[in-house]
Amino acid sequence: MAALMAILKRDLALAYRQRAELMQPMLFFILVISLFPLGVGPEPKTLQLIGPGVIWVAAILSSLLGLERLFRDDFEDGSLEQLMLSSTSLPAAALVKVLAHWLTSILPLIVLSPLLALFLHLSEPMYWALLKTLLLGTPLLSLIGAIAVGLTVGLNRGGVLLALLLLPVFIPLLIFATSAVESASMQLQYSAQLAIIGAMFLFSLALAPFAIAYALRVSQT
Amino acid sequence: MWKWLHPYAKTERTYHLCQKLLPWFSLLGLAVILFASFWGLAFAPADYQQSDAYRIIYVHVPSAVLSKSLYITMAVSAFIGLVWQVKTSFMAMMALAPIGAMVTFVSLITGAAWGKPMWGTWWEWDARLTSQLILLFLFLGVISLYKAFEDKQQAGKAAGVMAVVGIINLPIIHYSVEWWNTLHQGATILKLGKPSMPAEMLWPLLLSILGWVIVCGAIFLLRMQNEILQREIRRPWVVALANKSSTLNEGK
Amino acid sequence: MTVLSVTNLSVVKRDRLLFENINFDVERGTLLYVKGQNGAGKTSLLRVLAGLVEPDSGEVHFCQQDIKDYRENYYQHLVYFGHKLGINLTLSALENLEFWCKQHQVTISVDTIFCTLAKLNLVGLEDIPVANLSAGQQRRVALARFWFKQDAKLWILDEPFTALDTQGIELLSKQITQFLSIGGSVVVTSHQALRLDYPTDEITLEYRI
Amino acid sequence: MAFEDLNSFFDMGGYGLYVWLSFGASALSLLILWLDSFFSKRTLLTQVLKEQARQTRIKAAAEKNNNGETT
Repeated sequence: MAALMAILKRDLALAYRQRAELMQPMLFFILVISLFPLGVGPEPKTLQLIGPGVIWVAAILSSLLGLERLFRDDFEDGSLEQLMLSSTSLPAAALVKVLAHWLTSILPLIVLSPLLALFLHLSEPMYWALLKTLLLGTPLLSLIGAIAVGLTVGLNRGGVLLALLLLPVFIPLLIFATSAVESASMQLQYSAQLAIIGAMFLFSLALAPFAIAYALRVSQT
Repeated sequence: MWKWLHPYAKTERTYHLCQKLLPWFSLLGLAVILFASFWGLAFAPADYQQSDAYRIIYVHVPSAVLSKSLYITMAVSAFIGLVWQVKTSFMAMMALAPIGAMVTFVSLITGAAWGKPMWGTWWEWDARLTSQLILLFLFLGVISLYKAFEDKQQAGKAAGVMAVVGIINLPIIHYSVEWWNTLHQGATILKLGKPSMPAEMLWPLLLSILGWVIVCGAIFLLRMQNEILQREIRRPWVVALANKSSTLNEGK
Repeated sequence: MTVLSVTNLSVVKRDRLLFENINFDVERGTLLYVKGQNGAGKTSLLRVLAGLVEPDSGEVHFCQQDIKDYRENYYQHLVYFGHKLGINLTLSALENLEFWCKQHQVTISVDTIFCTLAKLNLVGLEDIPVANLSAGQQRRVALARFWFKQDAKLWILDEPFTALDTQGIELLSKQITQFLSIGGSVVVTSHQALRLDYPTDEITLEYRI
Repeated sequence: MAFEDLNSFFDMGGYGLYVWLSFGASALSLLILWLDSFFSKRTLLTQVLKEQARQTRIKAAAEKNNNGETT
């Protein structure tokens, strides 16, 4: 247990030291979202219509940007090898690393979401639905994303391949999240969609760590 | 050419020049900005159309004007650095960038706060606010590019190129956003810029602009010293300076 | 008592058979020196012994237990040093080693780390980012782990002597012989001749095209 | 004075929130930037002193080794 805490503390300290690099997915997130009014026009009605979808697509793309960094440095300098050679269980260590990654690069996106709801003129209930779907859905992004990152960490041009692998898998999450926010805009109940996202999240929380551990072992040449 | 400027390319002299000017700039700046803000807030007459909401102008216009001029100054010092290989101008550029970003951020907040009573929403895709937002992204782009490099010399040159590219694009962005805005919405009723104002409203505005310029100048001097110290951290004059200032602190 | 026993091991890498039906045992207190040209598969053999990579066929047993099934117990007593040093460049040497010790359940105080680094003559370089150190110094920071894990029974070192100066080589050789004398066993590969005054078994891997 | 008394001054004709938000935000941003620059100057100078201390430590250790070898 102490070893897992040590991993978490180390990853958070590392993220703090490279915070300039951490800012980039956040700036990308705001930039992509502020492009849409310039493209589609500033009328609040149209912006509100496309708002949920735009925010969610932007969230998925910027989390993809940040995912690459999850195992890359540790793989290149050999710390991942030493981690695999320690008696701490690899799935637990992988889960802790995904948690550290979620805290450092995806949580800031959620903290920014009120500003973006402002940019796209989302109404109050829509914003709360968006926040709930983000809080439940983005850990799912990190967990499944980490599996693909574990598989492609050995290849040096894994970037586009990562998007290719992950985007199809994220489609159900995108569908349920945007439909939750839309039904919130019409003052309808959206707890069904939330329940489905929650189920997907718990399912991946249970299985993904083992898949990540296996993926890391596979990518050891 | 510009012979009298060359000694200042030598960093140690620039450092001591900044040290001499710093107290003057900071005290004067503080005084002028406080005086002007107080004058604008308390003594200037209320506006017949927006009553007292217009007083935000005493913060919004200086920061908006300053954000553009700081970007231009940054781009000019980047240009000097790239063309004449003057290292101190790269340092000046990187000293200016965070101040410009902060001032643009302030102009955005004050613009949004002023827009709320006028348009009813905190954020309105008005032409002026949108180009200020894009300007903020240009600033943040230059800063994050500078931070991405290990070696500061290389970082300065790369950020300098981006600053020059940015300055070329600034007017293009400005007019395309204006055109985009009129295309969709027609000119907004309230021109956010400098409406023709009676003298007793105008004087506090000019003074607050001056106040902002001096305060930003003071912060620039301080950040310039930081950039010099960062680049010359191994030099003997920096070591002597550090020892002298540490004995000074113990002495106090 | 055999610490490590390998039965008809064969490894294929990028569809090339590196070696096949390799059999050897490593007893307590013995030094195994793996020799072979470049590309003969020395590193792959060591990575298979450490359990990092699955062999194509054959088994590796640590104290009569297959390392695939008793992975946790095996890693309790193993220290591995590969081509990749295993230290993070933005962290300082101190932080790296503290993290390594926490991960391998080694309780250690900060000043033991400091005096070990002093022994490896890295005085004054303990708290700056490892990126600022030279390649040789970085290797010595990575090698410090052999001074920390006392309960290890097996050391696997992949060319530990490269990029080390004579003083470093002598220091490491002394540490290895001292570990062997108290009953530890070591598997090592090296391009320079081993200057260890200790009986060494040897195994040579032929180069196959 | 454009306002009769103090609290109408704070009320700003009903727009107090927006006016004081803008002035507060600008004052805060200027202050934060000034403090950041001021403290990073101090950390830079202390960094130089730390580097000095490290050099002396390395030299001292080197001398100790030389004496160690010679005796």
